[in-house]
Amino acid sequence: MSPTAWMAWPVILPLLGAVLALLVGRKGVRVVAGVASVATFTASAVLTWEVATRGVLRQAIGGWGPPLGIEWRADGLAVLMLLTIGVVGPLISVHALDHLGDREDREFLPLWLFVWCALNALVLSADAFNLYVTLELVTLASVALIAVRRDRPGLDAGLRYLLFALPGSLLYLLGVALLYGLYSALDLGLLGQRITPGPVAWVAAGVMTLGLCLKTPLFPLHVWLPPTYTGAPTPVTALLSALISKGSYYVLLRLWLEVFTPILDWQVGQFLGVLGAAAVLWGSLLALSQSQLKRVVAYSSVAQIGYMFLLFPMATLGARTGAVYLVVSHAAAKASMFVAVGNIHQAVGITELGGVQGLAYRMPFTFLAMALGGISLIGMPPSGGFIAKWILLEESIWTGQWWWGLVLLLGGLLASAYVFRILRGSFLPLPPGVTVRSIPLGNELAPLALALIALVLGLVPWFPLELLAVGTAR
Amino acid sequence: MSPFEVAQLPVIAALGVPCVLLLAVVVPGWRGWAMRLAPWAALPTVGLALASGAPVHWKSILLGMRLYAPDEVTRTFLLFTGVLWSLSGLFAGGYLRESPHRASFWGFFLSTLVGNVGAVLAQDIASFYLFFALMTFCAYGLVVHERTSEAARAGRVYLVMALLGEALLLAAFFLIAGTSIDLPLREVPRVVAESRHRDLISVLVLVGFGVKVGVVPLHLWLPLAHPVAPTPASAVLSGSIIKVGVLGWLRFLPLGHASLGGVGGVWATLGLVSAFYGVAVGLTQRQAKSVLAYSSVSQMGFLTLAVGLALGAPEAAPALVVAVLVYATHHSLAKGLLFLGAGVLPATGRGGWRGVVVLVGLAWAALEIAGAPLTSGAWAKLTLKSAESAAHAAESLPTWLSVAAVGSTLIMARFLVCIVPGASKEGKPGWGVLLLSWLLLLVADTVVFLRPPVGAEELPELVVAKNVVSAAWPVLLGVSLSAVALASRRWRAWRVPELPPGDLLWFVERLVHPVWAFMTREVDEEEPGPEEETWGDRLLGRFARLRSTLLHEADDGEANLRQLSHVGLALLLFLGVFLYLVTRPPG
Amino acid sequence: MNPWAVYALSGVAMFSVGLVGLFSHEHPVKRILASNIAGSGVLLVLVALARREPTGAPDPVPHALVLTGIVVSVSATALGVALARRIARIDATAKAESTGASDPEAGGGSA
Amino acid sequence: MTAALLDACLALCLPLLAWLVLRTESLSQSVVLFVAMGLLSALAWARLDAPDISLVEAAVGTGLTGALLMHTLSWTDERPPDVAARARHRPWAVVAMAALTGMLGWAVLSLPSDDPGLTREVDAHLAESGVEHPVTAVLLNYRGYDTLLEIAVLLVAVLGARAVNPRSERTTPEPSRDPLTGELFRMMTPALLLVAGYLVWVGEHGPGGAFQAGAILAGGGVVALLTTRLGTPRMSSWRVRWALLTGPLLFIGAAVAPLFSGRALLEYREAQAGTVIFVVELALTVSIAMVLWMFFPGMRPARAERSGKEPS
Amino acid sequence: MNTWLPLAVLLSSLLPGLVIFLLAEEQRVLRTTLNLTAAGTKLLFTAAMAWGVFRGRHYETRLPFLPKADLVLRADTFSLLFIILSAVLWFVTTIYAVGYLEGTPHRSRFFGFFSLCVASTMGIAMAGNLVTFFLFYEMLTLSTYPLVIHRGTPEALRAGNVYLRYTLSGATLLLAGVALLYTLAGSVEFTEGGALDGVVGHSVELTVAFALLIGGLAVKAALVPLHGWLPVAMVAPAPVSALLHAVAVVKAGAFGITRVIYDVFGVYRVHDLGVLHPLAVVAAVTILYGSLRALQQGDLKRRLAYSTVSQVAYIVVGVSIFGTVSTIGGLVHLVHQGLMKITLFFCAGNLAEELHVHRVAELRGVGRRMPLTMAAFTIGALGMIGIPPVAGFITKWYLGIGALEAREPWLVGVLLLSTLLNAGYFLPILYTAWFQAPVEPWAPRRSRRWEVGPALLLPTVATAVLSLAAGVFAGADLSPLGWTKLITEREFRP
Repeated sequence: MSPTAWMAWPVILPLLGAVLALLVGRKGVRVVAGVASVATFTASAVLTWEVATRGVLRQAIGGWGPPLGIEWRADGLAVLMLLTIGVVGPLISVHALDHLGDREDREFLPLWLFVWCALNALVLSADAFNLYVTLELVTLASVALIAVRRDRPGLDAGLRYLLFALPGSLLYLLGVALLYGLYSALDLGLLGQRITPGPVAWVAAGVMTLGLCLKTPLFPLHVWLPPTYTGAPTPVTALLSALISKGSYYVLLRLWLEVFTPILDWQVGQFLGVLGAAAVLWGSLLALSQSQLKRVVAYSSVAQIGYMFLLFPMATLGARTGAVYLVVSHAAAKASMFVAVGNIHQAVGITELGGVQGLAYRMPFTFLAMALGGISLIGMPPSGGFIAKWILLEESIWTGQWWWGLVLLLGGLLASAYVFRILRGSFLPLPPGVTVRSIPLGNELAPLALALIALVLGLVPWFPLELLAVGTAR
Repeated sequence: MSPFEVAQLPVIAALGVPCVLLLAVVVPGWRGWAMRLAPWAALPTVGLALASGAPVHWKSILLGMRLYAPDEVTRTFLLFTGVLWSLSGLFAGGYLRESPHRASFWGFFLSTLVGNVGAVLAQDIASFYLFFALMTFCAYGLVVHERTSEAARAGRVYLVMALLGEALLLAAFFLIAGTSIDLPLREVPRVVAESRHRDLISVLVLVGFGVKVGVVPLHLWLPLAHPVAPTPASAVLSGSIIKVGVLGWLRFLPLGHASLGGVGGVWATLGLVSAFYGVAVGLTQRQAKSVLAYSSVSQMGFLTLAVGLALGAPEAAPALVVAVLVYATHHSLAKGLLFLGAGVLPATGRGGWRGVVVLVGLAWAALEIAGAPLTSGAWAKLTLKSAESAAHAAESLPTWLSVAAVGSTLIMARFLVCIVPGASKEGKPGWGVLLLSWLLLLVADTVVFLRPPVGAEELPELVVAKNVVSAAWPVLLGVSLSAVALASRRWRAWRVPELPPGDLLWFVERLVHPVWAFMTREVDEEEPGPEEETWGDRLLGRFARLRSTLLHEADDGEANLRQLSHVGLALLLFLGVFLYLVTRPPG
Repeated sequence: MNPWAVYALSGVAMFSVGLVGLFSHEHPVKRILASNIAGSGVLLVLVALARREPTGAPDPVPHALVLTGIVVSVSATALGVALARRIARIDATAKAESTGASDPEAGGGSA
Repeated sequence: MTAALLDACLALCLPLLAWLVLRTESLSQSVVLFVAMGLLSALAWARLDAPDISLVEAAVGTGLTGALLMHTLSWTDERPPDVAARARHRPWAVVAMAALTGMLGWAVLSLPSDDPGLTREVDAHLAESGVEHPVTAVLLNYRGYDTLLEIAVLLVAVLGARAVNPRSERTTPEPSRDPLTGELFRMMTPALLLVAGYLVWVGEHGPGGAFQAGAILAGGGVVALLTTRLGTPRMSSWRVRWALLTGPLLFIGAAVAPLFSGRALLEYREAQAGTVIFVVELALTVSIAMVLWMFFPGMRPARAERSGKEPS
Repeated sequence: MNTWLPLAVLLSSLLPGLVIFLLAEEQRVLRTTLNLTAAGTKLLFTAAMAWGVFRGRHYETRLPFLPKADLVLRADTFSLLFIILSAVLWFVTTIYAVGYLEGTPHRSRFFGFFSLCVASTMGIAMAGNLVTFFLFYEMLTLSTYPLVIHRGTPEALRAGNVYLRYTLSGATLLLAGVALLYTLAGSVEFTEGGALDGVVGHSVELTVAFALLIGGLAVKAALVPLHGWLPVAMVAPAPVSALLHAVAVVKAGAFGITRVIYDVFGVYRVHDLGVLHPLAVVAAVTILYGSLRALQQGDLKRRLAYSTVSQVAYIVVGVSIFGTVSTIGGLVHLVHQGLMKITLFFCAGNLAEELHVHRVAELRGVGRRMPLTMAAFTIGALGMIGIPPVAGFITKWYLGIGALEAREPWLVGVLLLSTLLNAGYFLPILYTAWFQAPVEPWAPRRSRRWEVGPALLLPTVATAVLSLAAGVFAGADLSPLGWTKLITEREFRP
């Protein structure tokens, strides 16, 4: 098989896995899902190796050239996202198997495989409409996942998420329609070459950015995130915060850096930057004021997403590297935090902050996972978060927009406030009358593995950074 | 340089023996025999004084420790220090047989001895400061030995003044040392003479060591410390510890290298004032030991006078230095005799042959201090007068000295009046060792007078009639005056007002105490009191209130943001602002 | 104006109505309807673009996109409706239990 | 002239109708209006020479969705409309709509008016695509990958809808006592199957295809559900699963095959392109029919006496 | 040989730390042996490295990290000064901690974080560039926080809060400074005489960067406005306050300031920027403020804490005076203060552990009951006051002379005043301990020979002897003073 062929497997394998899992019915779901996961991960790894050695790979699906057919492009950024999804996703699903009942398993696994297929397709695709379809697939699968437990909060969360995500997608689709109308091309590369400032391009850019900001979600439009994350079962929340919300951010990043660059000038970037900064402050403030563990971590997601939007005012290669590195380390760190919260909920049954008391002795691995995850969220050195914060900080000073640096530093302080507010409790003795149900080791090791990824990202950053550099030669 | 040549052995022994004994006393196991050997700790110093050692230079100790230089000053000081310490040690052996804190006394006794001997031997600034500090702090242990409240107060005053003195000395040493870290003492006078801060250094050295010597405004601790300290301790304190101050002057002042007229003049007058002030206040004292203390203050006044003159007239400096050495030796041994005598008399009692011997000895020592002809006192005063005349000081100086001599006689008489009637007829058991050590000191005093390590050429002068007369009339006048005073006192018509020891101290204490109380105001509170409202805590309080209101605002903000219509509005605004910014011409 | 612009404008209008409707009604079914309307609005714009050239066959690509769009919006609507129905069922049974009516079987309850 | 009048009137009615759907208070009324709007939009597609779309819109967009909504209405109770809130919002809503239409309209109107788009490229490669009808060519060959993902979307939707509906809810339908519907269904079924078959076949070279046929079949299925003892297809029976999943499996197989012979994903050989597309389309029709049919949860549980209100 | 040794020194406390985390609470013997062997191996490695550096060999481990900044661990003479101090004191404190925490819960967690903390101190010492320094600087905060709140009581948590608030805002300042410098100068490797030769002009940015760096480091070095956390953190158990707040944490700040002044900016450039003098003034104010506040503290450990605040400022003052002699004074005080202060904290720990005595007023006559502990305390106290022969005198001597050499006579006044203040708050303690009779007789000794557990007493005496030896044998080559002279000779020639 030719190297470009390897680009197909990361998408096809999970799809095939999902379909077979549905087909096999009650008994063999776990086996099929396991095999599919391993296969997909190896496919992603091989593709990463191909891209790392050969550089950017492109494949025209169905053999048709860009204007007519859809084209796949795998550059450093895409492949790094593939790896992140391939590593963080399965770890969360391993945790989900023990966390959810066995009935839910039969529905969780196929849906997760669909999400995996959609995310891989989204990351690789370079076609505007195809991105719409992948976004929709991700959204619908997430809605189904959120409501998998059929309990009232889950259903509410699912419906709210659907009714907020749909307008986002429709706005995006309208943008695609306008672009097609003017340039009669759907491939991002072609669009990037043909784009010229004009009412159609501006409105299309505006509408698409708005749609994706609603789905990511950015600050003023973030209101659906906390209730949805709290209502959904914890492993699904982990998937949502770590990977699914990154999908729409990834599309926005591609659009801004490859398509709309000529028509978007300094002010618009600052506008998104200001909203990002507001998100950081607002998210951190609210995280501080919450009493429920899951809501604190949810609002911290709002804040972390704010950091990612600091990329747009700077829009340099360095800023892109920093933002993407933040995406990757945030995925690992946030997933470990949510999974750890799930463990606590399962073991102690308390959702308030008090649930953490005595954690350090009862469940040392979960505590360590939350600690390492928290440290990465704050951006303290031995963590991936620090590397991202460092690169963004340097970039902000280099481009002379030092105020984004201030936002980063202040955000770090606020983050440390709410992270240590959680961790502090774990040193207190166990509250009286609380019995700790023992949870399977697999459950405890999953968050630790995720947290260790965040740590390794902090200690050995040169490999991902080199990978990110592939394909930016343009 | 091999660790040590044979010639250096005595120097090492002089310091080493007391150190070893000190360690032995500290370790409970060896405490027994160590305390028995302790009195002989100072013998190696006497041996070193008589024989001669070789300079020692240990580069790796402290900042390059240098010990022993074969000059007059060191030899003289070693002699009288060694003699006084060993005999006081012997005396203490008997004196303290039954007192409870013997171990701690011997510990502090030996460590002060090490400090004293070390200070004399030290040949570089850092080592000198080391031994000087060691002596000062361990002498504190001797002063508060009795553990009474007066002892505590005396100790506190002594320590505070000593610390202030040492701070000034430290500043002086910094100025002297300059860039060369370990400067041998030999070059110090020359360096000081040539340095930019010559006058500042001289003043600092004069005042710094002045605290130890007891020059008038700085003497406040002396009359407090002597009465409370055990007798051998006060003997050593007055005899040799005070003399280290003088040693400091001789080592660090640019005597003979530069002439500081102004400073010298002031210091000389201060010396004279001390002489008279000591006598005046001494006469008002009731306790024998405080009288002796004030007598020391006045005697030291003479030395201060000599040093002041030496500063003023560099050409006369060598003669004055010799005079100072002679006077110091005389005063150390004579004052030792008086102090130990004050301790021996109650033990042996006034009656019997023992009483007579002690009384005669005390009278002889008193005469020596008063400067009676043919005594070491006369010899010391003679060398002083001849040196001062060489320094062509003010003509009226010799007369002043004679008047001061009268004062000395008066204060000696005062001492005898205090000590003799007080003692009981028959003494107390265990007087043997005390009497032996006192007699040995008497013998040593006369031997040193006859075979002086320095200033021997003045001896023949003593016999010259003119000098005998000039030495005799002040003593006679003093004796007659005291006889008259004694007689008049019998009719109780006239009582001498009693000044508390440490005279000016009560005034200084009024000043210092409130400041100290303010600075340590919260120490005594039982629990750490309300967390003191530092500006930091107020800030934190305000910060916490701000934080909670901010969080509530955020919650409300989030609640109304969550309303659907507001989200719709946000969408519309987002698009509107985006389009406005995009369509606006850049810049 | 030529016909396609009229339809495109009406598509845009439908989209606006749908979008604003989506954010001004609380009832889930109403909001699902609004999202459907917005969806068909966008699709109308797309199809109108295909017909800009008066003669000859219209541009097939937007047609294919619209076809996919319709299928996607139908699946979204179906999922939304299913969720809304389920929530309504739970509320109905909860209300029934709270008013004392014995409704043993209906209590689906959360698994 | 009349065509322009028709277009103008249609273009005006659609947004108005939409606004009406959302403004009416009662749900059932809005659903009915929604169905009407769907039909009108089908007419609009026809006017814009998009027969495929109008067919799908009519069958799926309006028919099935309308039925689904009607069905759901019977379950959800009328939530008391808070008229006050609605009143307060209305002026703002109108302003917002106007602003939004203005902004988007400004962009739409500045699009070039006679842009052929990709018509020429599609016609140029039509020969190699193995089908004559350009829309089917785009749908299943040029942008076949979109359709593959779209099938995944359908599967996810049905999985989500079924998962949310617990088995205990599904009821065993008892035959409706009304003879008319029974007879109607028995007459209609053969015609239905014929039309569906024709549509799949005609897709090769005319408007039609898997989606339209699937929708028709699903319509039949729903009628069967409402009228006869035929219960809703349950995922637990293997027959339903196989019917549902053969389409996607075949499509994936067809997509992956070229990979092993050095060609890109979904790159059929020119020769067999036509046949492959037809086979895949056939299987997809069955799957789509199953999916659309399974969206229906079946009758309301007869036994549960709903408190008070009889189903309207 | 010379590439893996620095890493070995670092890992010799990092790995055991991680292993100890996994040990169960009951495996006391295994944990203690692991601890001690780790401390022993570290001492060996440090000695080997010191010998190598003494011979002039060059040690450096370079790992790829960020595009413009590698992870560099380099052992030069100056870093070795801090490493030797930490290695020795860690060995001693481990013994002390094992004894002190006998029977208390969560010891595996304690010793785990304890080893991590020392590992980060080693990292700080050996950091070859600013980013590595910052990395370990932050790890130090992370590993010390759990130790401060080890007891889990509400006060401990409140102390932890204050500690975090200070250190994290300090770290933010430091990060800003480091980032600013990196954008100005490309990469900032610690090089003798300053690493900013490439940067011409930018004096405003450089001053801002300097202010940020020093602001960040001043928090850990507890300079006046930012010292609030130190007295509050005294609520931690004795070994924590001994090693961390007297040696590791506080010295990291001072060490950092020295690195910034000498190896990042270079003394000449800092002097030209004119920022050296304000720093000296702040340090001088800290010296006096620390001593004044110490006078008012009734609690023994809080008094020692404020004394630490003032003593560390000596280092900063020594380093920020433009001259070799004062630099020597500042650097040697890094070691001397460590030795003396750890002795004092050990004594405080012994008193608290054996007689449950916390306030100075309760110390009446304790000299009789615990003579060896109080003897050690006396040596430490005299050293703090600066009385020869204890080590403190050497520092004061060099600082005094250095101040005069650099024409800053006001500093001599500060030194003397602080000497008197030190005497003011240490001598009363000695007086009450030795010369006052206890109100009611002390509890009798538990074991005949030891006044307090041997594991507690021997380290105390050992550090006391060390601080005495550092003073007495200051002239020797291998003494701290000798090593500091070597440093100034090789690295800090202004």
